[in-house]
Amino acid sequence: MTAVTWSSDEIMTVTAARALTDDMACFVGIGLPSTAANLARRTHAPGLWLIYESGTLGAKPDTLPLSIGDGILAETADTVVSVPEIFNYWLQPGRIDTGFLGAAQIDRYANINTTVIGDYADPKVRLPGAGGAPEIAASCRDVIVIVRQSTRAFVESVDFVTSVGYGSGAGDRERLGLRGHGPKRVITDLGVLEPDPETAELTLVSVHPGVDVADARAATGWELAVAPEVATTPEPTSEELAVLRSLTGASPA
Amino acid sequence: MTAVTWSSDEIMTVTAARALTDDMACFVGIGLPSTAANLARRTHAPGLWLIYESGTLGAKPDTLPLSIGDGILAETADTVVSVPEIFNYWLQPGRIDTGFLGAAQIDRYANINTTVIGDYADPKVRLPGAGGAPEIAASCRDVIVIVRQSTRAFVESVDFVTSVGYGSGAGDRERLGLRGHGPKRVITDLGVLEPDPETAELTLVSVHPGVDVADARAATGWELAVAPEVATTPEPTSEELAVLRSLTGASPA
Amino acid sequence: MIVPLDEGIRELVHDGDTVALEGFTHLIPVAAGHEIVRQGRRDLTLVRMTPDIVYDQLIGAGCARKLIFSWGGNPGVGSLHRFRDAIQAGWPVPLEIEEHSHAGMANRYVAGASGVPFAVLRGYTGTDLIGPTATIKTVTCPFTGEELTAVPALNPDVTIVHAQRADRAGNVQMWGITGVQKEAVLAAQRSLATVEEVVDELEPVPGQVILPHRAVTAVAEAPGGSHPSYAHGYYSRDNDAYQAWDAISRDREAFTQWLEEHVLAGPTPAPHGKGQ
Amino acid sequence: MIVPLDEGIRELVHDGDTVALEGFTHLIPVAAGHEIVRQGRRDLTLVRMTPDIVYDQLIGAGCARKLIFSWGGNPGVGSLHRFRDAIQAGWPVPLEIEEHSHAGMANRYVAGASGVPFAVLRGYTGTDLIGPTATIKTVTCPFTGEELTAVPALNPDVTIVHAQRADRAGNVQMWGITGVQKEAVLAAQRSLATVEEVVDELEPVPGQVILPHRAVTAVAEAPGGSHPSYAHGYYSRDNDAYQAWDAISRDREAFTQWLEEHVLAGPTPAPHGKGQ
Repeated sequence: MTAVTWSSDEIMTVTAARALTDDMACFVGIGLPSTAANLARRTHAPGLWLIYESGTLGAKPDTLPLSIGDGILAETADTVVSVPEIFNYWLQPGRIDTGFLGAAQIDRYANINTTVIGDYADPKVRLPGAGGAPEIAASCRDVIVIVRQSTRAFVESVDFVTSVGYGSGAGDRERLGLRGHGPKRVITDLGVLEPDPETAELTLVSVHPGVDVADARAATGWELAVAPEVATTPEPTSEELAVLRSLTGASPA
Repeated sequence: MTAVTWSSDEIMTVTAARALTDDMACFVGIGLPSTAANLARRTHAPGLWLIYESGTLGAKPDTLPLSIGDGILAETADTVVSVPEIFNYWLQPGRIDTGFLGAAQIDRYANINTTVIGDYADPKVRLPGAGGAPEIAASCRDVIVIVRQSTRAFVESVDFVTSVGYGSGAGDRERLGLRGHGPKRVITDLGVLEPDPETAELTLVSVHPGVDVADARAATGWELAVAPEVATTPEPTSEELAVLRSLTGASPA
Repeated sequence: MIVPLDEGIRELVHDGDTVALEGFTHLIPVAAGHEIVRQGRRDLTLVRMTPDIVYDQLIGAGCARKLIFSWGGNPGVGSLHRFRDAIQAGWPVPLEIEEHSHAGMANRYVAGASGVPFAVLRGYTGTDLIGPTATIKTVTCPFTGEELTAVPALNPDVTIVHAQRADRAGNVQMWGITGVQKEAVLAAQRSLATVEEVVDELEPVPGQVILPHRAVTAVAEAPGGSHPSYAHGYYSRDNDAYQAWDAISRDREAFTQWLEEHVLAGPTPAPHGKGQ
Repeated sequence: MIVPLDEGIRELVHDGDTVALEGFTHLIPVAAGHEIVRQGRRDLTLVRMTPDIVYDQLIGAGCARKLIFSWGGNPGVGSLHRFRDAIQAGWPVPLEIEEHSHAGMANRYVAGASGVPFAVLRGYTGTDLIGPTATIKTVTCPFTGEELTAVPALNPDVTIVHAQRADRAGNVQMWGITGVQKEAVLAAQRSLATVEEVVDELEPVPGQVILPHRAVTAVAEAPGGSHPSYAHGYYSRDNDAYQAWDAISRDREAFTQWLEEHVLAGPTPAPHGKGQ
């Protein structure tokens, strides 16, 4: 370990932030994606262009918004447009580089469920539902998913496909006519998964410092594919942690 | 005759203005329709709500705009919206009571041509074209047409149907699925025509003072239907003329 | 045009109506929702992209028989427990749902506002929403042959929105995040706008959306009427109230008691004056 | 991002391109149109709802082989004589036309901006536009069975608009009547905004439309760049110039001489400073 200590949520967020670059337009969901995107904007990617589905284009919040419709987003945006315009004029035509999504369940092809646990008609747990996710997953050039890894979330088969990842495998997105490339990375509190270039199956490519591949396998509800060489995620820098903690108001771990 | 004198254009404009009431929303074309609508707003219909296709809702110009996109319209409007919004959110759903149109040619069923004289592919005279007229004619609850009467304009058959009046007669609008009622009045420099309630054929119902029915027949390129009782259009009042002349900058006739 | 809130609800919202109370985090018409609860409306089909805690309250109070929506949650907090209880256990009455994505709902309002029966979008493809939701179909482009998604127009019987201001003629002015409110109002047969204040003259504000008086059936003054949501320029979001709702709403009895005290006992006085 | 006008035109507009210079009476990109004439572009498909005198000039100068439009006239004055001459007599080159209504054109841009291949509207029914214009078809609502009109998306290679201001990052700000410019820019592969001035900071203005820098390929400062059209807050419409155009444009020789003197001889200096 190092002198700097951090939580598994913190390295997840920092790793997600690092996936964003200065020239990107990013469609941000609330919660972990918003934290990561705002961290990136405050560190290595000041030009990162944040879009929230409430209609704010180029929002530059100085505090973390608690919802996708916070006043701070409107006040700091380049412009605020209507909700139909965000979806029709900005998301749908493929103008957004990266869509950031969370998940309640995810399967090996990065299909996401945020709708129900159990049967749709007679659910065990009714979740909030789709929101903007199906079209974010379909139309952004790339998608990044942030989700805590556990066998409850990483399931053999999602109970409901709210947002399509790679369907039942390579080639499905093209068959469905989806125009974005799909999830290019799933970032968890244990490591990072990427779709196999051949099969599109999520493959563990990196584990966070202190995490074993076995831990990741144990937290996955299917036989987890693992890259021949599993990297160790670079640790958060003290600067990243300082900015992150100033955003979240968290005290050092 | 009376002490007050006026031109045939002036009585045409005043008669058109009188067709508008205080509670109406009116989609205004430029030229004679705009003059008439603004005259109505300055006299008996101060609440008349003027819409111009440039996107101004509730414009209250203090001078006559020279085009449908004049700055004075934006400055005085309740709000300015985009051109797609004017057509999709305001005209198309049938929110507008009255559409005001001009014409280069008109036939006995009030079909209007503003596109070409002669053959479309090899025109004798190429006119400006449709603009907003086809959908104004289709979707406003009622339509009023203002056009100077002559055999060049009032033709047996228009060279091109730019905007549908009653098609080939009663029932055609319903067959076509047009939702507005169609032209309820054609106001000319000679008199007023209205569709026959049975056949929808334009019928002379009123002539302006000093005009004979024979003059109207002579200025019509088809066998003009004439109402059993032809009224005489009430003369412009001196107040109407004063306001009209202050709008147009014209000196008394 | 300008009416008391209770009169506006009485005249515009009837049992069995399809009712949209729109608002996207900002400007949620909470006071109007509470008045619907107080007047005991039943069998409503409620419509909203983002039903949040006021919809949880309407559902828990038994006003709704159906919900048309795209995301039902307590933003930043979690799930809606009354909504869950109605769907999972039929309490207090069963709740039918018609579930879309945001893009689909937004386009349904746009079609409704535009007087056409459907909208075309790229959406839903490959998702499981297509099965249970009958209002998602396909349409073929007559020019390219490409297959796209079609959703039907939404035309509520009545749409209710909250805005910052109206003038005495009934022109309504809102700014900040204005979501899908313009489309929801224009799509409706009737509409009610509650406002923070009625003023003589609407001073123009950058980013404003104006709903002209011809698009609005009635306006009711309801200062603080979107609390615990916020009204840009008037008051901030009461995040604590959203947090507190989680505990209240988890339990039927706690909810019933809260409803008695905070809604059925009568309108709450405005919690905030002007000036944020 | 911020480039000289001649460089912007050189890099963005190529022979054979489909080019939209939009503007609805207000903010017509005249300076950009003249630069296209000076650079001698040929075989352009010009697109605009309301082609007015700058399109008459482009057509008369032989830049266009096709025009897609809904109303071609000199607003408040009459017809466009160069446009007529091209259609009626093929001078200086034949002009193909694709003719729509305003509603159709507006929806074609909306579809283009939205990334879908067609738009649905109630339009054209019973008119003779349907015969000669191949880009008007029908589509059946998959929910109601109703037949509606379909028009294909417009996606120009390049759209050019004129606006009041831009900041140095290329965010463009316009206000007043903003027509279909947002949709035309978003529908295009590339876009150029000419502006009255480039400023450090865009002060918000009521009624403003912002084209974010990501929607704009290049910005060129062109003060007075929409003269004889107007720029709300900067200068008024030069109605005399529109009147005068009628006589100039009626005659091929008078037109050719005008073009030599007023366009080909080089950019005109800005006719107006700020402050209307």
